Amino acid sequence: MDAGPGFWLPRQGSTSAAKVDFLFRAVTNISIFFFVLITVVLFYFVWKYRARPGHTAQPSADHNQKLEITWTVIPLLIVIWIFWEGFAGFLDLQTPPINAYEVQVLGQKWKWLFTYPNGVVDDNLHVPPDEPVRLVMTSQDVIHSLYMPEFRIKRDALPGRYEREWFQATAPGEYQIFCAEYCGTSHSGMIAKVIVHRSRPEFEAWLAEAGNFLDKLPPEKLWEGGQKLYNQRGCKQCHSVDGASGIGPSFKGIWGHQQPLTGGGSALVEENYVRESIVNPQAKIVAGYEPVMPTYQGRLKDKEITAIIAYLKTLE
Amino acid sequence: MSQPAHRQVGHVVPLPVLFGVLGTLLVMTYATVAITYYDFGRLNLWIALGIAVFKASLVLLFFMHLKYDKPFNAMVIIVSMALVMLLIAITLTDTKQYEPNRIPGYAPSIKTNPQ
Amino acid sequence: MRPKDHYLNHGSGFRSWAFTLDHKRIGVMYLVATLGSFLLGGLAALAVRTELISRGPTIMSADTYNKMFTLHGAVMVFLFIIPSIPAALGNFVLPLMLGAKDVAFPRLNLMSFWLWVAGALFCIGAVVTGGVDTGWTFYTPYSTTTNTNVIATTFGVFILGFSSIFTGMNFIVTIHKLRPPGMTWFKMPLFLWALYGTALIQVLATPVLAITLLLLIAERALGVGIFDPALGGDPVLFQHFFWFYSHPAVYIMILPAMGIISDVISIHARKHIFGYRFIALSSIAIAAFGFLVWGHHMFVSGQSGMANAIFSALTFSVAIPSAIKVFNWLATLYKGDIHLTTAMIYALMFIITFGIGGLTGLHLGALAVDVHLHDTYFVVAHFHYVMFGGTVIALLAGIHHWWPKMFGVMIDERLGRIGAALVFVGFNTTFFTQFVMGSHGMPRRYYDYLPQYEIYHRISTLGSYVMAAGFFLTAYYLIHSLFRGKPAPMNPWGGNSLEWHTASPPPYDNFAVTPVAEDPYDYSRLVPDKIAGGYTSQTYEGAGAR
Amino acid sequence: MSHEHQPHLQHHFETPEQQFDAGKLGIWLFLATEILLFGGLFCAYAIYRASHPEVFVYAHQFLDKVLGGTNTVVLLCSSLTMAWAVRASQLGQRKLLIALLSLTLLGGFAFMGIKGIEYKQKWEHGLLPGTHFAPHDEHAAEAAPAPAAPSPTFKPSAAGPAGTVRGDEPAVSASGPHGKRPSNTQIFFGIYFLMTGLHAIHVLIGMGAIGWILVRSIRGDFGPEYFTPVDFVGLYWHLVDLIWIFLFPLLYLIH
Repeated sequence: MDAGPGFWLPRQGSTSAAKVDFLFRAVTNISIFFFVLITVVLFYFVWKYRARPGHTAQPSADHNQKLEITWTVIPLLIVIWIFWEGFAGFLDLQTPPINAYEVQVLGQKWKWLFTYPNGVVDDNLHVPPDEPVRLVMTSQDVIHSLYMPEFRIKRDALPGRYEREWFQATAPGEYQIFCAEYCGTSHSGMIAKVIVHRSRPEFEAWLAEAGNFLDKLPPEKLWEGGQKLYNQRGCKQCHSVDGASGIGPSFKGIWGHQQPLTGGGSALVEENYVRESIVNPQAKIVAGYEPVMPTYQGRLKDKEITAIIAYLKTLE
Repeated sequence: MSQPAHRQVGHVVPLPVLFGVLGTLLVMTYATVAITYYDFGRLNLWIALGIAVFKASLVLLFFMHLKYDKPFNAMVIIVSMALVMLLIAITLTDTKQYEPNRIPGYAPSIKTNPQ
Repeated sequence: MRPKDHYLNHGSGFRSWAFTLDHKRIGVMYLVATLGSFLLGGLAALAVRTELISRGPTIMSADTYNKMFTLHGAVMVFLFIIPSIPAALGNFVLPLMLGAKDVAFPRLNLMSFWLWVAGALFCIGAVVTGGVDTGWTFYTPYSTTTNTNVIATTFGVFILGFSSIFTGMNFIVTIHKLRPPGMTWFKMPLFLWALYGTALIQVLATPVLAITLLLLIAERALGVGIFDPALGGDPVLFQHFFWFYSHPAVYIMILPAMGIISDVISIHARKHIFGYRFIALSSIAIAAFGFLVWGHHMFVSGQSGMANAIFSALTFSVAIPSAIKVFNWLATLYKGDIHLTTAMIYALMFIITFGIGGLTGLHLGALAVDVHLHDTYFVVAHFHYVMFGGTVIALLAGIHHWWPKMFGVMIDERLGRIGAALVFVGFNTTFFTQFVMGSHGMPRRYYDYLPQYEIYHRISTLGSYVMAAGFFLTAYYLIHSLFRGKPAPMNPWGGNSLEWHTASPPPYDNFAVTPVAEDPYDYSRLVPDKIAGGYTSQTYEGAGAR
Repeated sequence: MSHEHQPHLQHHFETPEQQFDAGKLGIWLFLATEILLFGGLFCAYAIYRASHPEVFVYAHQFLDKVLGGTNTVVLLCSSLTMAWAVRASQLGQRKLLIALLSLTLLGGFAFMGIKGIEYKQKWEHGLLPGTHFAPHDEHAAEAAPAPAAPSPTFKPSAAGPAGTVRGDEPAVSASGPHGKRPSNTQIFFGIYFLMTGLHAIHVLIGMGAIGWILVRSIRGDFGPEYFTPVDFVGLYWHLVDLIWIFLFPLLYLIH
C-alpha cells in the first residue's frame, strides 16, 4: 500500500485515508485524461486551421445531434460514478464504530482542548493505535474546524452543538491537527498534534500519569496545578479571576470572606465550603446568581479539589 | 365586456369583481381567526396557510390583474415563490436532521433565559 | 471610418457622463469603476502573497493580514467580478446586439451605477476606518462578535446587491421586449443567452443575500439572534442563507464569461458556432442548477448527511452543461480559419484554465474527497481557476474583442500577446502550486504556515508577481491605444452580430438605420475590406449604395 | 411611426404597448425580488417554529389579535381602494382617482398608527428581540420564586467537555398568567419585529409612492393614455397587502 507522502497527498495515517486517496487519484486521473484530450485537440486545431494566406474556413456541420448527445452522456456516467464513490466514502467517514473510544473536544480561540473519559484534559490528542476513536466536538466561541490532513478527516466545531468525527490511526507517531475554519487573529496558530501511542497499554500509562500530574508537584507549587484545572475543567467559563461578573461569582478576593447567600444568611469561603460547592453546587447559592452549576462529583478527585483551593487562596 | 373605444393598454377590472374579491377576502379573514378556536392539531397551521394562499391568489389574480396579464409575469411570481419554497424546504429538512446535535436552550448571552 | 459624432464626444463635461442615460457611457463608467476595483483587489492580493512569501510575520501583523484577505475577497467578488462582465461589457454590448437604442430602463441603469458607487464607498469607507476581518463570507458568529467594521461593509454589499438586481431586471426586460424584428430567441448571439441566464440569477438570488445581510446587521446592531448561537440562533442557518445567494452568484460570474467565449471563438475562427442550441440551453440549465447546489459549501460544517448527499449529487449535474460548452467550443474550431488575435488567445486560454478549474470541481463535489480538501488551498486554487482563469480571462477576451467597438481604436497586438503570455504563466504558477499544497493539507486564510509548505508559497508568490507584470503591461497598452491607437474599422474581426454593423465607436443613437437581424454566426457574406481594413458585408454595402 | 402625439413614449421604444409591457415586466420582476427578500424571513420563521414550537405558542399570546385583525381589514380595504383607483385612472375619472388615492393613503396611516400602538405595548413590557428581551409583566412570578429547577446533573453521555454542559431539559421558570416561559422566547420577538418591521418599512415606502401619484393625479397627469405609475404603485401596494395576509395568521394566530 502506498502510504507515504506523494506529489499530491500527505502520508496516510488512518484506515479511511486509503479509500479517500483512491477516489482522489481516480478523479485526478480522469481529470488529467480529459484535460490532455481537450488541450491536444485544441492545439492541433489551432495549428491545423491557423489563418494563413490562401486558407479559409471550410464548411462543416454546425451541429451534430449524435455527437453532442455522446459528449453529454459520457460525462454524465462518469460523474454518477464519482458521486457514488464519494457518497459511500463519506458514509464511512461519518459513521463511527459503536465501540469507539470517545474523546471530547473543545475549540476555543485559539487552542484545542481534548478531554478524556477520566477527566484528563490535554492540548494534544493522544490516542491508542489501531482502535477507532470518536471525537465529540463543540466550540466555546466561534466556529472552528478540526482537520487532520493525514487522517483525511475534517469537521466543524460549532458553539451550541455537538459534532462528531472519528478515525482509526494505523501507525504510531505524530500527526498534524489544524483549525480549518477561519476564527480570527491566531487562526493559523490554532494547531495541535495527534500523538498515536505505540500500544494500548502505553496509551493507558500516559493517561494515568496525566491524571496524576498533581502528585509530581511540590506542595508549594500545588496552586499551579489548581490554575491548570481552573482553565481546563470549565471553571473559567463562569467564574472570573479578575472580579468581572459572569454566570457565577468571581473568584477574585473571596477567600476568607463572607458571601451572602440566596434566601438569607451567608457563608465563609473556606475549605469545606468550596469543597461542598464543587461537589454539591446547589447546596448554597450565592445571592444574585442562578443555581446552574453542574456537580463535579466524580469528575474531580480529592487531590484536584485541594489544588483548586490552593489556587483560590492565591487570588487575593 | 366590450373593449374600450380609445387606445389604451391594460385591462379594466369591473367594479363588481373588485368588491366581490374584497368581500371574499374579509370573509376569509374572519374564517382564519375563527378557525383558531378549534383544535385540529397540526392541521391548524396548514388550514391557516391554505386560507392565506387562497387570499393571496385572489389579490394576485384580480387586484393585481394577473388574470388578464401576460403569462410570463405570472411565471415570474410563481418562480420566485417556488424558490422561497425551495429555500424553506431544504433548510427545514436539514435543520430537522441536525436538531439532535444542538444543545437545547443554549443561548449564553441571553440573561433572561430560564436556566 | 471613424464617425464625426459618436457617443464619446456627444456631449462633454462631467455632467454629460454622470447623468447620462446612454447605456454605452454607463457601460464605460462601469468598466472604469470595476477595473479600478480590480486594481485595488489585486494590490490586496499582492500584499497577501508577499506576506506569505516566508514563514512568520513578513510585512504585516496577523490582524492586518486578516483584513487584507477580506478586502481582497470582498472587493473582487462584490465590486469587481459580479458587475464586471454584465454591467460593464453587457451594458455596452447588449442593446447593440439587439439593434436597440438603449436598455429598457435607462434611468434604472444609471441608478444601478450610482448605487454601485454608493456601495463601493461604504465598503471602502469601512476599510479606511479600520477594516473588516471576517473574510468575504461574513460567517456568524465570528462576524457578530468581531469588533471590526462589519455593519458598514455589509451595508455596502447590501447596496451593491440592489445595483446588481437592477442591472439584471433591465437585461431581462430588454431581451424580452426590445429584440428587433426577425430575431427570435434562437437567433440571439450566445452572449445574450448568457446574460439572460445571469440576469435571472441576479434578480432571483440577490434578494436573499440582502435579507441575510440585513439579519446580520440586526444581530450586531440590535442583538436579534437568528444566527448567533450565543443568542439562541443557528450559525449553520446563516451558511444556508449565505450560499443560497453566493453559490448562484458564482454563476453570475461565470455564465457571461462563457457567453463571451462562445462569441469570440466563433468570430475569430471565422466559423459558425457548433451546437448553438446546446450552448444556449446549457446557459439556462446552469442558471437553474445553480440554485440547487448551494449546500456543497457546507459538507463539513454541520449540515446533515442527507442534505450532503442531495447537494453532492446535484453538484455533479452542473458539470454536464459546462462540459457540453467546452466540447462545443472545440468543435467550433474544426475546419475554421483561426486568427490568433489577443482576444482569441485569451479565449483559448479560457478553455485550458477553466478546464482545470472545472475538472478540479469534481474532486470537491465528491463528498469523501471534499472532507479532506474543504477549506484548504485546493479550494482556493479551484475557485481562482474558475473565477480568474474563467471570468477574468474571459473579461480580458471580451475587452480585447470589443475594445475597437468601444473606443474606435486598435490595440498593439504584439504587446497584447506578450501580456497574455505573462498572465498565463504567472497565473498558473501562482495557483497550480496551491492545488498541490492544498491537497497536502495547507488550510486557507492562514497567516503563518508549517515548514513543509514554504516551497509552494514561495513559488506561488513569485507567480503572482509575474501575473501582476502582465496586468501592468496590459493596462499600459490599453491606455496607450486610447491616445495613439490606430483607428478601428467598423468590423475589425468580421463578426455578424449587430454591434458590428454600426460604426466604431457607435453613434449616440447606436444605429443610423434599424438593422435587420440574421444568423449572428453566419460569416459567409463577410469579406475582407481592402480599403478600410477589417471586414465588410456585401449586403450592407449594397444597402449603402442604394 | 410618429412620436409627437405620445409625450410619454421614450425614444428607445417603438410603441406605447411595448413600453407599457416592458415596464410591467420590470415591476413584476421587482415584486419577485421583494417576495424573495421576505422569503428569507419566512424561512427563518419556519425553521424556528419547527424547532421551538413551545416558544411560538407561548409568545404569540402577547400579540393583540384584535389590533392585528383590524390591521388586516384596513390593509384589505386599502387594497380595494387602490385597485379601484387604477380603474378610475384607466377610465379617466380624475376626481374619483384623487378620492380613492387619498383613502388608500389614509388606510396606510391607519395601519401604521395601529402598528405603532402595538410596538409601544411590546416596548413597555420589555418584549423586545434578542438581548433586549426583558419581560416585566410577570411580577407575580418573580415574587414567588419558581420551583427550583431540577439541579442539572452532568451526564457523561451528554458528551461535552466538563463544565460546559447545561441541563438537558429545556427548563422553564417564571410562570405567569400566560403559562411558563420557555427558554429562548426572545427568538419569537426577534422574528416578530424583523418581519413586521420590514413590512412596516414597505408600507411607509408605499405610502410615499401613493403620496407622489396623488400629487401627480391632482396635477392631472393621468388618463386612459397614461396611467402606468398608478398601476405600478398599485401593484407594489397589493404586494405589501399580500405579505401581511401571510404575516397575520403566522404571527398572531398560532394554535
